[in-house]
Amino acid sequence: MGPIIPLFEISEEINLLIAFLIGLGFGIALEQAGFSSSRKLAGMFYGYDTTVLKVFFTASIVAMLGLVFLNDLGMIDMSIVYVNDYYIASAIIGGVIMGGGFIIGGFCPGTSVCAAAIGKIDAMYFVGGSLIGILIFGQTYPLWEKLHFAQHIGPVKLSDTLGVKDGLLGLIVIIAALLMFWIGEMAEKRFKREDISKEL
Amino acid sequence: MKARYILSIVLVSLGLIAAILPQNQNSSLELDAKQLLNEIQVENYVISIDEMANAMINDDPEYQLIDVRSKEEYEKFSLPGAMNIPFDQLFNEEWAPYIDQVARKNVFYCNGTTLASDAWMLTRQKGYKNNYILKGGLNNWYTTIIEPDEPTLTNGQEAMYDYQARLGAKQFFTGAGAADNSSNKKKAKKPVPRRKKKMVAGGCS
Amino acid sequence: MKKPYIKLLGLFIAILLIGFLFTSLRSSKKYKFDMSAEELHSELVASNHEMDPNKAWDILSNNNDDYIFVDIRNPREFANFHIEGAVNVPLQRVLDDEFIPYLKNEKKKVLYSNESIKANEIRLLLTQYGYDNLFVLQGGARYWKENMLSKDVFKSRGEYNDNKLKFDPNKMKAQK
Amino acid sequence: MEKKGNKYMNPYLAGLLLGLVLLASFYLTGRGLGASGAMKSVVVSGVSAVNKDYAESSHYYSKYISDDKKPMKSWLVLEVFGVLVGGFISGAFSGRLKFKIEKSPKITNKKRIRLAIIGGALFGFGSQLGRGCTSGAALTGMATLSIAGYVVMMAIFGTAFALAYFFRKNWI
Repeated sequence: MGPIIPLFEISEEINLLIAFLIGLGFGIALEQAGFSSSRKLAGMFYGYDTTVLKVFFTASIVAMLGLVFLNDLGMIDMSIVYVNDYYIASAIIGGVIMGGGFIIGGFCPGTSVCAAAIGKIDAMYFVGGSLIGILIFGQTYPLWEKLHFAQHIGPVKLSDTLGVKDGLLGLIVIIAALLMFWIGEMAEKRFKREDISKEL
Repeated sequence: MKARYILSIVLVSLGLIAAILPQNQNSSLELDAKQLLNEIQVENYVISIDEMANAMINDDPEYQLIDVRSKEEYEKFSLPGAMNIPFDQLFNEEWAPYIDQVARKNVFYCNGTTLASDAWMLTRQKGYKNNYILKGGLNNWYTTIIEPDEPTLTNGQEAMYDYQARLGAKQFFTGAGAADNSSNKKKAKKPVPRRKKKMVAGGCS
Repeated sequence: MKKPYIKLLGLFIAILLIGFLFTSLRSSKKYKFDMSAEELHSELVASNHEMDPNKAWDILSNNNDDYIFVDIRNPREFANFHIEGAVNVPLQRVLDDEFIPYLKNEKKKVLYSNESIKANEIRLLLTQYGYDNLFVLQGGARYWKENMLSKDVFKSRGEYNDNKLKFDPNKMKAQK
Repeated sequence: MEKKGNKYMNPYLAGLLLGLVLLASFYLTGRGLGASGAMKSVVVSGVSAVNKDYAESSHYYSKYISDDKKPMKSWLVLEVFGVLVGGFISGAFSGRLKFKIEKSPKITNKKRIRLAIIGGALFGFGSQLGRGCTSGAALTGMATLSIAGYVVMMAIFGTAFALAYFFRKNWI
């Protein structure tokens, strides 16, 4: 039964090796998807390229379905799997700030590392900027400490809050995502930018 | 064919299957009926009186006797060094550090076998390890240690050694050196950190 | 123009069929407990499912049809000796489908093994697994053979009392 | 088209691949992916290298420093190192290794870099406040159906959409 490493108390070195291998897969998937291009990422918000939407939602749906099936087959103990801790204020405010960073900088941390790896100079500066941002947060932490821990809800799952099964919520998310894919593909036709698409 | 169509079909059908699946919670620690039945068959959870007596005489820190009878019975008579966890309080939070741990062998006992075996079944099914049963309980302990049957010649050498050991144990438990019953209730060994199932630390922060 | 839709529909139906087939095959292989350990614990505290050998003797001599004796020892032991009218359900196979008719019925099942410990554990296991009306013959086959069937008329059957302390702890100290 | 070497994978296929990587991460380690956490480790170890006493007295840095664990020898750092290598390998195979600055022709390189730093700083700051970035909070959180994941995802994309008009010159 999984998750394997915490349950079988596998040594730290193997854990780090697995981390590297998973990172390798992550990097390859991001790069192949075209997430190493900031204009492709930004295209999401202007409608000429909705790759971000497609990749992002397909990935989370695949993983979500995978978890549901693994759980049903008795292959994973979901009570151990990490569920993000929910602090209302910091999640929303942090998300808004990140959204601003996304549209201004054109990357998010994962994609910037991936883009920097293939020589995108703007991505390297973005990584540097992220480090500065984290440093600023660290230096001014006393100002945010209260906000950081305000309105704690805990690691709550949406399915528990709504009182539906994980699988049923999954189906709802899938249908919503498919609708978005459809809209996305229509938008790609509507806001076509041949000049940009050719360059990418 | 467009990739989106294939993807939509595959995802919707898998989503439908996922939606009708019953929601069950797996637990990596708790045993199911088949696993528990296997444990019962293997039967390596029983500790013989001789083994236990030997451990008690040597004050082996690996063993912790746990009396699962009621408090009154425990106070009337108990084995030296035993702590009392009355069966009806088995799952009280205060005892969790004692029965859910990986450092020592806990040996459940009662007068006969029923309560101890109940306690073992329940704790084992919850995935707790290192719990054992004293074979035959106090009654067996008495007939083995205090009133041992003298082996006849046909029983062989082994039985004779056992008998000698039992006589020694009897001396230990009843002889002049044995402490008074009231004072030999040694304090239970300190609980050790229990093996707790905790969520993986993750996320980005 | 029509063909791709037929293909997609075929794919849809195929995945659904395989999925349902798979889920229905898998569900028969689970050995999940009906009752949690805590629930079983409170049931054990509240009720007693021990069967005194003397009561069992009465049941047998009265040919009481409400009860059925279940021997959970292995077939060889069963062949050597068993209580009259008992059925043999070997311990390692109690969860098998073929024995469900013996264990899941309205009758009161009295389980016994050589001693009481195994029978008690199997009773707990089956109770938690969703079976009911299960009892444990105290003392098991050994006590039965030695005490209940004893030809020695001078040896009184007496009461089975393994759950009480059989010795006097105060006397033990007096031996000092 | 494939021969040109710079075409990307079908986004749905790439999503499937990414999803399988994420699932493998859950199955093997019980946690999802992340990126900003590794950057934080870099910052924390940098700060503690410069001034150890200060780092240990700070409420924020001290959470990630202790004698038995080094911030740089953490799961996320190794994972992000993997991303770096994986991105490079993938880029090399697809013939996309090239130093360049990507931007709209309407702005200068200098401006693009300035914006990248500002955007990075905002993202870095936000990821610390929001406990994770797009991968750690949104993607992973959505896969486990956690509320936090959906909230962060909607906040990020909602804000980006809302602000998109004001920054259109940078991209199109």
